[in-house]
Amino acid sequence: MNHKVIAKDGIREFIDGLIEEYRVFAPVEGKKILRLREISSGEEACLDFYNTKMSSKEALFPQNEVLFTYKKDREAIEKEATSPMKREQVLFGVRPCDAKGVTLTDVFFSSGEHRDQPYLEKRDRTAIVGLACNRPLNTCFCTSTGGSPFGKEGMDLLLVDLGERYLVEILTERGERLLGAAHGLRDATEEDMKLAQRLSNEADNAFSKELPTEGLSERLDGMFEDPIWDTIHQKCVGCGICTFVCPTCWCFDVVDEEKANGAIRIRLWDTCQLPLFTLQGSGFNPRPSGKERLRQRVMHKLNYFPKEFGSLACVGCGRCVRECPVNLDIREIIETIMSM
Amino acid sequence: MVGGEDKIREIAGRLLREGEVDLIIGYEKGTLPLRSTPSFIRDQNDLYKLIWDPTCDINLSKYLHGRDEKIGILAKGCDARSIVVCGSEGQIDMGKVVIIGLPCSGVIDRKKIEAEMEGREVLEATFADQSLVIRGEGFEEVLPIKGFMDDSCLSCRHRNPPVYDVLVGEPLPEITGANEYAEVDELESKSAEERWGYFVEEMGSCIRCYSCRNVCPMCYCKECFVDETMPAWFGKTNELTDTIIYHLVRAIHLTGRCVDCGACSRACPMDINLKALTKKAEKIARERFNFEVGLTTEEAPVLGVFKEDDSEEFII
Amino acid sequence: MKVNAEEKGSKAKKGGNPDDGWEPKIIAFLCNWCSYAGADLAGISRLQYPPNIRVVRVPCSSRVSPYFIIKSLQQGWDGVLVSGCHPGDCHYISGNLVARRRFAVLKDMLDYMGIEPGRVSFSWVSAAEGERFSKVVAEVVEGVKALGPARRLVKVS
Amino acid sequence: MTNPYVPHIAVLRRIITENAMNDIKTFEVEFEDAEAARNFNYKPGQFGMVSYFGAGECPIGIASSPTDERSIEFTIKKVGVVTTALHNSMVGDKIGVRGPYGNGWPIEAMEGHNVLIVGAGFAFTTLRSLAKYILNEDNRGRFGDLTVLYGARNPGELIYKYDLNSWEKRDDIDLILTVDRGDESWTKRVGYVPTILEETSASSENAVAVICGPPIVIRLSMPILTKLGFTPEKTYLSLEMRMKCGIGKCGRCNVGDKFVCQDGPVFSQKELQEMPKEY
Repeated sequence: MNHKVIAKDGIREFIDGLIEEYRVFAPVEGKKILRLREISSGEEACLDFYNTKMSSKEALFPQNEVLFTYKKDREAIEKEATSPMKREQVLFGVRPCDAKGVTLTDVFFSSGEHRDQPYLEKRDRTAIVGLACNRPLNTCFCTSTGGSPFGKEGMDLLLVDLGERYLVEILTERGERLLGAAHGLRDATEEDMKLAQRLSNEADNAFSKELPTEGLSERLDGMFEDPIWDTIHQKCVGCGICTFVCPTCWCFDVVDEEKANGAIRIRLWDTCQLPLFTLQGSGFNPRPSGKERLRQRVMHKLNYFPKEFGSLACVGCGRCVRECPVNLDIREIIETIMSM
Repeated sequence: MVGGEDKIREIAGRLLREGEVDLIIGYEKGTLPLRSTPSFIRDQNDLYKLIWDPTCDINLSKYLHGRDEKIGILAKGCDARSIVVCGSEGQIDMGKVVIIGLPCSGVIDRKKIEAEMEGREVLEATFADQSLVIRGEGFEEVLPIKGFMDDSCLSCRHRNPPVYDVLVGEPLPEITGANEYAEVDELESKSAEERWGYFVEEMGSCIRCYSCRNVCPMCYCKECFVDETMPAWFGKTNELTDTIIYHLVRAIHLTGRCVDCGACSRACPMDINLKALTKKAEKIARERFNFEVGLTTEEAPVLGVFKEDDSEEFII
Repeated sequence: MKVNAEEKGSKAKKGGNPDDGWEPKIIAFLCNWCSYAGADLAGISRLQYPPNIRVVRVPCSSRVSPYFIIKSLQQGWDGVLVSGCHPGDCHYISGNLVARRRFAVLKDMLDYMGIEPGRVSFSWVSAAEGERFSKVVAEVVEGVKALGPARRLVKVS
Repeated sequence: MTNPYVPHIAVLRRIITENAMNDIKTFEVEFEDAEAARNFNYKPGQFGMVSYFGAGECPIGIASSPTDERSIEFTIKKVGVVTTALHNSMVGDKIGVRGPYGNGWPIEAMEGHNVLIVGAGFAFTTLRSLAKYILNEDNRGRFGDLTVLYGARNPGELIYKYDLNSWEKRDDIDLILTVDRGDESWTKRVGYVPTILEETSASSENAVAVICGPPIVIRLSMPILTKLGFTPEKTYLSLEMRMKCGIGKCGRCNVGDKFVCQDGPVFSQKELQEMPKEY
């Protein structure tokens, strides 16, 4: 029976138990922003929220990480790759859309001839404890991109808030190991399961409108030169918010920074929305204006990636819709494309 | 402020019909409650989209850069002043811009409303003269607009655009007696240690997304100083000092140019109080160089000229 | 603005405070026509002044951009001095007058952000003022020494 | 799993200044660690990521041919931060190299065919690698006639003059050199590469064309190649995009759904016709 139940006031204790053995990240209410942060006690975790401002990618694919450092004395240069994390980590309270975003990132970073070791090494040592969405936001559209508010992809455990207790679904063997740190677990009863199912149906029906994404990437195939791109991008000011808050944006830049006696090579988030992304040494830029750059963001997520990996590179979390300073809404773009 | 919409559509329609402009840049209803979005209108039957209410907070003059067609732009007091500054810096051809002036009684601050909602989601918001009706799942609240207005608007000195080609409706009485530098003064009264602590804490959550730079009409450099590589002055990561320096240097670049429209603070996804810096830049222009930003295209920018009797008390 | 490795190395190891023999390192941008010549005169006239400054000669005080000053603070210099010609003496007529506004804005902003006022100082020293140059340097070094090693805006990576 | 972003350390063995303007140099490097040297098996047309520690990393085409035993050469033009740092370095300095990356010129498709190589300006590096590979005695038999058309702005800008001189003396290569503007010592052709391409009109019969050069040369030469009968399947180009990782992960070098660093940089004209015009 892989469904357990834990009392709500037992969850802090469970987290504290995890903290002894793992580095635990959980949504933390900062000054004004809810973000996934490392916590040192169960109290700090906030488990009543819609979604974190930034996606859980922050914990796996940090905004900047040192790829390697090298020391330079007279003759020798020794370089030392950044040592892998010692303790395993647990991302606690991750929403299904973010967890699915993690699986898509895993697929990409492990594809091709060269695997991204810095990310994958962290990912192998990371367990994800998901938290189902009983109340999706008006801007969420995960059901339109193949996800669901009670989705399980990428998770080791799925918690469902049943009111004064959580239903805990064990999805992987690692998830089971995590439960070792929980006390007062009992098997889920028929009634628990029925309540969870009802909440799941309610959440599914909570979406005000379903986005038409059937055949979306095929339709985009012939649309590279379509005139809609000339008007769709007009209000975009070309900042990096939509890509930085997005759980499925993993493009990065690599820079060196000098240090006292050597230097470090850093990988940091980059965005296709800024001109520097493709500006060449000769001064030529294949994507000179906002039109090409917005087209790249839409085409990569809804056409290029699906063609190669079979699923949209958008999990419908709605962050880019909520955070865009000029309210450029990707749902509107999808509807425009589908109505062509 | 509410209800000017039909007048706006009529003026915009006339400008388009008579060929005085090829394009109208205004506001239309956003896809989210409490949001408006920029609207680019070229033909008559889209005019119905134009709206004007306290959600119209984006500074549209950003969209005038790099365009050489004749444009009619809806501009609040602060927006019009930023057009004037860009005009005086030769970035916008004033001859090609028709400013449709909007007397503005202030735009709302979404972050104040979100704080008031304490986590509840706003599903719908409508305006009824001086108040804002917010509806959500199982609740409805009526909020006074004045209580949730952007701080810049509470002490705005130019509710009527100082420069315009056509004004929509009657000018509003200007606000008097509000101390617009209240927050800056309060910060200045603190010790250097406390101020440093404040900025470290605020800037600590910056994710270097550059939305503050990209929504700002004053930021139009082809290559921003943070993007320079030869030499690479400052780091590109969101390491603390590099981030603080980015905001510090941007504020310096805004001295005598920032009209305090608040677009940067409203755009920041991490709710950083950028106005604490930009307002200081504006205060320096006013107090040290006695320069009121954005009133006429004739005056040269503050850091572009000098006077024999500039203050030099800081020089030892 | 290449600072060689030892220079930065020694700063990285600092952390001491005035009484345990810690000596501040101050970068001084001196305008070639007046302040640099003033410094030269101070040297020729055997005037003593603290050896904590490292001089960078610039054609004019207006050649010093805020980036130089902010980058210096970030790289761990304890103090920055920028010195140029008195208004009216500038070899380029108005270089120092343009710089004066720029420094005024920078100084106001740095003070506002919480950098201790004594860290960054500006002065006018003419070519004939060897005496005054040594006094200015002594005053700046004293001011920075009182503040202790630079901590704010220093990039420790 | 090793970190694919960490380069191997290589020592600069030889630095040759290639042009009069002194902004193009060929760097011969040798890996410090023998095992890294053994694993660096490359094809002509592939590129490596060259690092100058403290300045950064950039993608550079491998200019040497795999047949030159263990010497690996990169010809680098001084443009940005990393290339300037490399140009200021001396023999014996240590840099970082990782790779080889990219698909390289289609050697298999060329076997048993005549080969036309068209190069212009500084983009002759990987073409020289290809030419030296074909001219190597073990490989020469596998290919038909080899025609190399190479042009530059003026005689001083022609790179690999030492190779060009030795190729001129050989009878199994038809070397056509041209410059946009000659000078008093220049005796050979004068004219733009596309014009000379049309004049010399190499036969496309059982032939493969390979072209690399600045965008203007490509744009003007392609119609001529088509006119000469080189079909899109038989014409190959090497694209130049900004790159940071070289291994298809950083997301910036894509043209449509293809990553130039992994699926390219060499594409046939046929493939390019199906890709979006974003390069």
